[in-house]
Amino acid sequence: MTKPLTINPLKAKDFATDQDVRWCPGCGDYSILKQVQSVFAELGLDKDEVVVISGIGCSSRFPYYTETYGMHSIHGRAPAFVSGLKMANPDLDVWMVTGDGDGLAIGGNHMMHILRRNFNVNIMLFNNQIYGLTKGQYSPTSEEYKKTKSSPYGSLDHPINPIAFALGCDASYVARSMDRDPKHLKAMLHRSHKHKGAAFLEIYQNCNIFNDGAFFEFTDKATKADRALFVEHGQPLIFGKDQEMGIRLNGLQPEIVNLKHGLFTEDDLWIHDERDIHKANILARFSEISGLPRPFGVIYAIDRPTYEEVAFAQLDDVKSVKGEGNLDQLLAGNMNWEIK
Amino acid sequence: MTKPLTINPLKAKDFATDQDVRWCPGCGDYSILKQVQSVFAELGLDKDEVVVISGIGCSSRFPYYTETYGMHSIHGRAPAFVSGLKMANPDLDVWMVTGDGDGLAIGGNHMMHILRRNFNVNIMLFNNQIYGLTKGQYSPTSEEYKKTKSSPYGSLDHPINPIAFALGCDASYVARSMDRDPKHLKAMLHRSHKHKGAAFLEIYQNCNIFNDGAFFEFTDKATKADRALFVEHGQPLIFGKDQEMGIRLNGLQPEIVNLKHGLFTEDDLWIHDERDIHKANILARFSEISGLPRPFGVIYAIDRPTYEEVAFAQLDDVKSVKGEGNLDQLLAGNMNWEIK
Amino acid sequence: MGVTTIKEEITIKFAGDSGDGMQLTGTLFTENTAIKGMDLATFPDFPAEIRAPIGTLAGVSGFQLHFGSRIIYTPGDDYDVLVAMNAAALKTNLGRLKKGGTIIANTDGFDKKNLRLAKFEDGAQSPLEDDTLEGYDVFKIDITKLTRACLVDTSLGTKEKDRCKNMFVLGFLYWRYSRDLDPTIQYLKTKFKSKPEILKANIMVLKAGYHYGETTETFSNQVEVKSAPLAKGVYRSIMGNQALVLGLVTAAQKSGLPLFYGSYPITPASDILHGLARHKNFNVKTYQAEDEIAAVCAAIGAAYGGNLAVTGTSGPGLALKGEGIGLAVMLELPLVIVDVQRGGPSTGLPTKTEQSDLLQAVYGRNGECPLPVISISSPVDAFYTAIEACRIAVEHMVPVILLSDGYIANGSEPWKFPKAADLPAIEAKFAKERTGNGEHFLPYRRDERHVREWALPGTRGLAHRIGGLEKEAETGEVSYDPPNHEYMVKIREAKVARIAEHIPEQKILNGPEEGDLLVLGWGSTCGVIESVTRDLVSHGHKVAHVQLRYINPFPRNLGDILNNFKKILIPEINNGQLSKVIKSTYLKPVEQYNKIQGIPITKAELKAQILQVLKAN
Amino acid sequence: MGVTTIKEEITIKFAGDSGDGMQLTGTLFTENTAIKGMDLATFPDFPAEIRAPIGTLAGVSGFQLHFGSRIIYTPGDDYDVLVAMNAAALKTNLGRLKKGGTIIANTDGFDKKNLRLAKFEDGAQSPLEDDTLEGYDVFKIDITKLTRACLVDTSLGTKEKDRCKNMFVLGFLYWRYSRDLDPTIQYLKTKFKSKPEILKANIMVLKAGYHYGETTETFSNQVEVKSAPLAKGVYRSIMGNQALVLGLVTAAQKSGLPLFYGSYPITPASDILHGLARHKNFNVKTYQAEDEIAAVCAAIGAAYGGNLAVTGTSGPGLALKGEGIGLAVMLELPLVIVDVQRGGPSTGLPTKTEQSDLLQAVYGRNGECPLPVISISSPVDAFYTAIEACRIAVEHMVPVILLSDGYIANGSEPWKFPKAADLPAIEAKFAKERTGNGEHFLPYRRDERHVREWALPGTRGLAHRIGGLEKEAETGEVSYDPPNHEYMVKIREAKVARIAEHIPEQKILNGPEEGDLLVLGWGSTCGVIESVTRDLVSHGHKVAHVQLRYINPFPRNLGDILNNFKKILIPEINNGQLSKVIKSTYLKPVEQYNKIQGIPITKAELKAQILQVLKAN
Ligand SMILES: Cc1ncc(C[n+]2csc(CCOP(=O)(O)OP(=O)(O)O)c2C)c(N)n1
Ligand SMILES: Cc1ncc(C[n+]2csc(CCOP(=O)(O)OP(=O)(O)O)c2C)c(N)n1
Ligand code: SF4
Ligand code: SF4
Ligand SMILES: [Mg+2]
Ligand SMILES: [Mg+2]
Repeated sequence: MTKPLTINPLKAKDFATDQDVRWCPGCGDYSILKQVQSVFAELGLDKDEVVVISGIGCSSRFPYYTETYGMHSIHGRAPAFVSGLKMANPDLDVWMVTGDGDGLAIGGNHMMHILRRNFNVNIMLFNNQIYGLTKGQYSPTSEEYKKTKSSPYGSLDHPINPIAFALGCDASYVARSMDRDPKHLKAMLHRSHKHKGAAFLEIYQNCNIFNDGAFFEFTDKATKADRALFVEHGQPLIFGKDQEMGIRLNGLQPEIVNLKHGLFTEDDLWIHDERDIHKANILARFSEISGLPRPFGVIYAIDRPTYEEVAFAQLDDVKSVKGEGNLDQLLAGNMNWEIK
Repeated sequence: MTKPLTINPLKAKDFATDQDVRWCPGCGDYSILKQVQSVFAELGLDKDEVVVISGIGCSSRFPYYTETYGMHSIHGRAPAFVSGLKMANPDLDVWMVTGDGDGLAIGGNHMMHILRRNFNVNIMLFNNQIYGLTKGQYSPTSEEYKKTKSSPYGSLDHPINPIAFALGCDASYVARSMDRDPKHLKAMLHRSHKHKGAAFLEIYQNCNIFNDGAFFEFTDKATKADRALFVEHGQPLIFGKDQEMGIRLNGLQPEIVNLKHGLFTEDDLWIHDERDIHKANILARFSEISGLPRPFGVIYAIDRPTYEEVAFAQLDDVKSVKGEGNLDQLLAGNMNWEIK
Repeated sequence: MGVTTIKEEITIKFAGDSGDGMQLTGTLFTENTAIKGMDLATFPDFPAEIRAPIGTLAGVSGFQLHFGSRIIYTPGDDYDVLVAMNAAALKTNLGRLKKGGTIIANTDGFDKKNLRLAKFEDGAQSPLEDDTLEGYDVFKIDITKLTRACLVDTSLGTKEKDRCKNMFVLGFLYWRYSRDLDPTIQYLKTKFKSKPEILKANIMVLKAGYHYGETTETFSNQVEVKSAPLAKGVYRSIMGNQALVLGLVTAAQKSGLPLFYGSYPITPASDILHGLARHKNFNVKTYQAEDEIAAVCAAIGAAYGGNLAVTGTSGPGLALKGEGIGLAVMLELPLVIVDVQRGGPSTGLPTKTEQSDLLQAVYGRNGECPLPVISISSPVDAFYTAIEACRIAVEHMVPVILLSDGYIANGSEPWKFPKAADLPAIEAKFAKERTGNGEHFLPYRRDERHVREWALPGTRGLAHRIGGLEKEAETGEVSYDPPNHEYMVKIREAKVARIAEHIPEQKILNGPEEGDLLVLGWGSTCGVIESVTRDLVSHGHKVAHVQLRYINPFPRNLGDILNNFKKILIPEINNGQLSKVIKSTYLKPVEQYNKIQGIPITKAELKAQILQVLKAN
Repeated sequence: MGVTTIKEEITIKFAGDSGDGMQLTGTLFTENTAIKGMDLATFPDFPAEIRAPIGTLAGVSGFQLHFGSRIIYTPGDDYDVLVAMNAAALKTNLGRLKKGGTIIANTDGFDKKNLRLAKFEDGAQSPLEDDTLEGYDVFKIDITKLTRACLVDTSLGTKEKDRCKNMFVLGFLYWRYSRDLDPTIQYLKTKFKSKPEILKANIMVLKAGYHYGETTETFSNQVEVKSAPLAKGVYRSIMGNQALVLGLVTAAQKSGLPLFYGSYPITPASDILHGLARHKNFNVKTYQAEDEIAAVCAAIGAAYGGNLAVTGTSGPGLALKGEGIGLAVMLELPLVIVDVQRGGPSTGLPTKTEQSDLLQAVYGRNGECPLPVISISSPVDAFYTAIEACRIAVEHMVPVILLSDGYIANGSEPWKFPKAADLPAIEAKFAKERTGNGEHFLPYRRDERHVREWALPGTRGLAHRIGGLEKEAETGEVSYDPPNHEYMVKIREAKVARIAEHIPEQKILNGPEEGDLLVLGWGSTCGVIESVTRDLVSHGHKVAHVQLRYINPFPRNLGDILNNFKKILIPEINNGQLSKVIKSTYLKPVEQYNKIQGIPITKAELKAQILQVLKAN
């Protein structure tokens, strides 16, 4: 499909449908929706070339609210629909929306496989560490001993780390952002779109009804500077209200150092390298090392061929070697005989 | 259940059933079966306390050949059966058998979840990089561009790295061995058994019918010493025919160094530390860094509570706080009235 | 104090915004009603959204209560009284208010903003002001204002004050229906033990509402409903999902087996998981799996290990469990699969009720894969049928599908709950340990009911292998032998069929043994069928009601019963699924009445349908 | 050269160890037979194991060929000739050799070791030596020795020499049946183009076998089967799975849509994936998904994107796809789901055939979820029915289940293949792009067949959302409106029902228009029913044969046909699944003949059954 001329580029509001948005008032999903609509506009997307595909969950209502093509599919399987759609039409601009339950409980396997296969899609995993739509059960990303409707005495499951999981699945792109930092979120959505391949973006999202405040330490003015670390390729890992803290690697162990004390300077710090899988793996584990801030931004990004690219190249290859198929020849096969 | 006295410890052959073993002559599964039976004997296991649970595949025929309790379940779901069984009876000694298709294609999600939940089970993933039972299609671990029945022009999928995947799933124990090194395999099986929690053991297994020689570089006398690296906790990473090669970390990059040249000594080498997740993650990626040998042994092992342990503790806790449930009280509820 | 009118039955619908506390108001009024000895049935009506924006149509939350001095079978068709806390609540519910019915409206909920949110036309007048409500008995009360006024001297903020509004309504209705405030005051005291200010406020407003009724002469009279001819005994109120939870716990206790419940949350089954998770002191293990497939497989694993294993879900989840259930059929292990049906197909109408998984339950697996299917017919029945499902599973070593639906799950009824001691035991038949070198253990040897023994891993001398491949009779070894396969298919079928000998004969719930029309129902249509047929029988119609609990196998006398009636009418909240099974089993023509709207069949609808069928006689 | 006997039909079973090359021998003999203008049918019989140990019973591989000068409907019940390359092959197959039949045995395969592996009793004599084979015509030939002797002057190793054994058998049979060696020599020349030594050896041994027959006077005579009255034209031989592959490719070409095949390997469906994967130059995209759920969902994604989307599997896989298929029903997108049935339930008998997924296909999804189900009745029919499935899916915007089975999948027949140009086109109805601000696009607006348009992402002006929640008529927006739901359930049903107007009326394959007995079949029972009923009709019985291709909806005249017969007999390789559907649809009593052994019904069995039913008349 050739991209038609767009004379009047669309505005963010042009990407809003006429449907009432039915999330709870105050839900973090609103902000994400808004940023996505803005980014669609900023990217100058053609709404007829965009498809938003989701599973089931509060987050997965997303397609109903974006004025593009969209499919609200079934629970956990969005990656599979995306894969098939991309095989049918690799030119579409596909955005996938999923939740921590949809994408990591029932849908964990499809997530693994779409990541390793590297279809060219922008994946947004809304992580609110809870099942919202089913009214508040713990999810695979919920912290241990969480009291929820289904775990009145505390949950027992050790949570999955979405970033570590995605890296373990050989994702070509892994990033993290949050609902309450619109600027960062928009920047990350732009990057997702730019990435050719499966761009896995975890978005911390506040479910103010069933898990209010799960990420406040990273989003609240008071604590954000100390608890959130914004990584950028080629830049040292620095954080803190006055950018006074840094991270260095002591062997393989990340350590916080104070840049004010004069003992360490920026030169001692870990320089972020998106293409380094080992560094990415260590960053992924920051959440498990007490005291370390939580990394946001592009944790890992490399180029590798997309599945559809290779698949269509193979189709062309075979055609160029064997020639366009001839149906009569195919039906006849190699061995015939005649009855006269 | 109390473990009954075993007066005559069982021999390896006592763990063989009277069923004909139906793998192809020459299949690597035979060796694995033999080592498992020996290890069961060496561990002095009571066959009535052992349960072998598998999915579907050539490898998953395993339970029929071990004289213990066993379940040949359905494709990909063995981890779920294991989880339920462990919740019913945590004292059983459960061994799970799966294949690269069973455990990483259809069953990848259950694998993820049993690993993060850390049920106490010994998982053996027979990786032959092919679907054996269905007669030779590429699997999620098959190398790219592999020609198989279902990919006559070469497969397109980027393979999953089972070790990296397991680490990404927060497995508490990750190890690798091979069918053709009985001694090492036995040692690894002993370690699996010793580990409390989900012990993930990838076993390279030769499918001589559909993927013969996939691992010969690691198993053949001629190349094994140079291509296989046997890691041991607290020991430096050394390999080569004359143990002349070592691996050191240059920053985060593993490098091969020659110990003969006098430039490097053992002191410069990477000392294996099973408990270091960062090191484990780098070891997991050796297979993707050209020139590096393939690590075998325990890549990662830490202690964390098993799911069943915490679950039963919680049951006891609740009972100790609320007292054993009284059915009449439960039926009556909190609000009654009487019709006279 | 004016006259007191006596009524036989009344249906009230409490409707307001999700934040207006209508569920609590309804529940408290219900308890108050029950204590007075009336019979009743209730049904809540939640918005599909978690929290829809305040004041919108999507945000309306309702609670319907039907009570009376006679036996009550359903939460009622149309309402006698509608409490409408805002314009959206009125708009959504007016359609089912009876002609001449009473409306109690909170005028504050009908301001411009509320009208707009409720999608009244721009600039439209309030329906309280124009002629929309002509013919109804409308009581307009500015409940918000009155509540605030009553609390003017407290230190509560406006938000907190407004949260007491529902107590005003409740108090007002208590006066109207000649009720005692005490039980509610007691309840409030427990609930707000640690918040004395809130407690005081609630009680004040409750009383204010009561006095408002008493003093303002809004109503010229009070209404009283006498107690119903209920059996003597101690009662409680119970919802369907709750009763199911109690049934499962009871079955576990009565069988001496620990309960394992493996599930993945899904509306409207999730509350079973929530309920069971609270009962860990009954040795109940709940396991929230990563998906429905893992849930059923974990349950099979637990059954293999000797637990009373149950997995619960709704339609889409049952579809996913099909392959796993097939394995359970092959393994011949006890397992209960609960399906709380909802509107389908696909995601469908997740918060609405439907009976459309019957064919899936009976046929939805690969191969010849028969299993018992039984169904629940009311909230209280969920308790007994859950026990029965467990009994069949354990005593016949078979997976059992237990069908409930959204209407049963969330509806409630008074329940004369039994004594634990009066409930029969469930007998599991475990294979005994073997020492020495006797004959080989035969895991698939069967007793006269074709039932094999339950051989638990860990039992001395019974080591054996099971699996999904066809097995040799008796030994259970893998067998590709052609006649053996046929034998095993037939024996698995016979095992299920033979359960008919271990269940009661089908009873006729009411009506004659033979006659013009048999109304044959299953599941949540029970109440409406019973109510309508009783009415018709009392008017001399030769109509009877049979409600099926057992769908596979059917009770052994069902065929005879069907033969005794000229016509059979099968009302279902689906497109005719039981009809299909009845027709293929008994080759009898049946009339169908199918309503597929995600809501129950009303008495009026069913009555009209029955009369039409009778007339066509 | 002795006399030549003329026979009308012959069944040969080639049996040997997996390594003995019996599949190739059978295939070459089949081709040779076809070229001579005889009609034929074949069926291979693989071991369940990939490579069972040499010489064991589990390792026996067989190939059955039935050919004749009359029309051949099945691969034959019992064999006239059994080629047994070793003791295990004899043991496994002797039971189905006709009384007085011929055995060609390779004596070298009957040594002590082979006897032991074939589980003859310890120390037992060779069955070639004792009286086991009394009454049979036994030819004992030391094929191994003769082959080696023939190749003594070549440089081949013993292993390579022994691999030529099968050519000796083939040559021997060619003499016996008065055949030409040329086509086989041609074949060998292509196959071993790059291995001249092997080629030479094979030809030598082939000729040696032929000459052995000619010179040793083992047989007193040659046998000849004349050509059959087949329609004139050019033929090829084709297996069911292969024909299905060609049908799908043809449908793609005829609809102008790229083919997308999403699948997860499973016996006996995998060969469809393998076959399609070879046809990338026909723009065929094969996608090996991570499981069956991903396979069906990817196919739905591809359908959404405008491909002719197909997913294929066998029973357990179909169970897993249920939820996804439900979504496809809701989305109203074209999709073909192929189910190559195998023995169930659960993993069952994976390498054996069965027809036991019919009820799952018709009913195995949550909610009211109807879809067309059509079935294939022979290897060649797989081609045409696959096209028909695609036609219905695309022209009616609906997922279609296409039922095949293991017997069809692996069986083969001669096929007078059509010219591409003679096959009708399939018309997809795409929604057209819209520019400007006209009315809103209505994705669920329907035409007179109740079919919506296919609106592809990327089409200008059609942006819209679809999903699994119930949708509003026409607009497709989410709707919880009760009457709308009922309307949508009914319209989805009506859409499927209306397909009956777009399929042919049911034909009677043979027999009278009315009579004593209608034998009603579906799927792979076609051949045996046709063969037996023709026989009975020719003997004057008033028996007719109807074979259903369309199971949902049934052809519109089926009810009338059923009414024209006194009795209906439904033979099935299951426990009576079509019977259930027929009974619930037409309320007619039916007689069942059910064989559930993983193997086809034989002519003898069916004939006996029919005669019994007729007698009971
Ligand atoms: C097959 C199936 N199982 C279960 C459900 C019920 N269900 C709907 S959404 C959901 C989980 C939602 O959690 P998440 O993905 O985290 O999304 P959120 O609502 O938190 O945005 C579940 C269990 C379903 N719709 N389908
Ligand atoms: C639901 C289902 N889908 C597909 C299959 C077919 N199947 C059986 S084993 C297998 C894969 C086997 O590969 P792997 O797990 O690697 O085991 P291996 O045979 O190589 O040991 C497949 C696809 C099945 N039995 N069940
Ligand atoms: S339940 Fe939570 S996630 Fe769902 S809409 Fe409400 S606030 Fe958002
Ligand atoms: S196919 Fe491969 S994996 Fe399977 S038994 Fe044969 S050699 Fe082993
Ligand atoms: Mg969530
Ligand atoms: Mg494998």
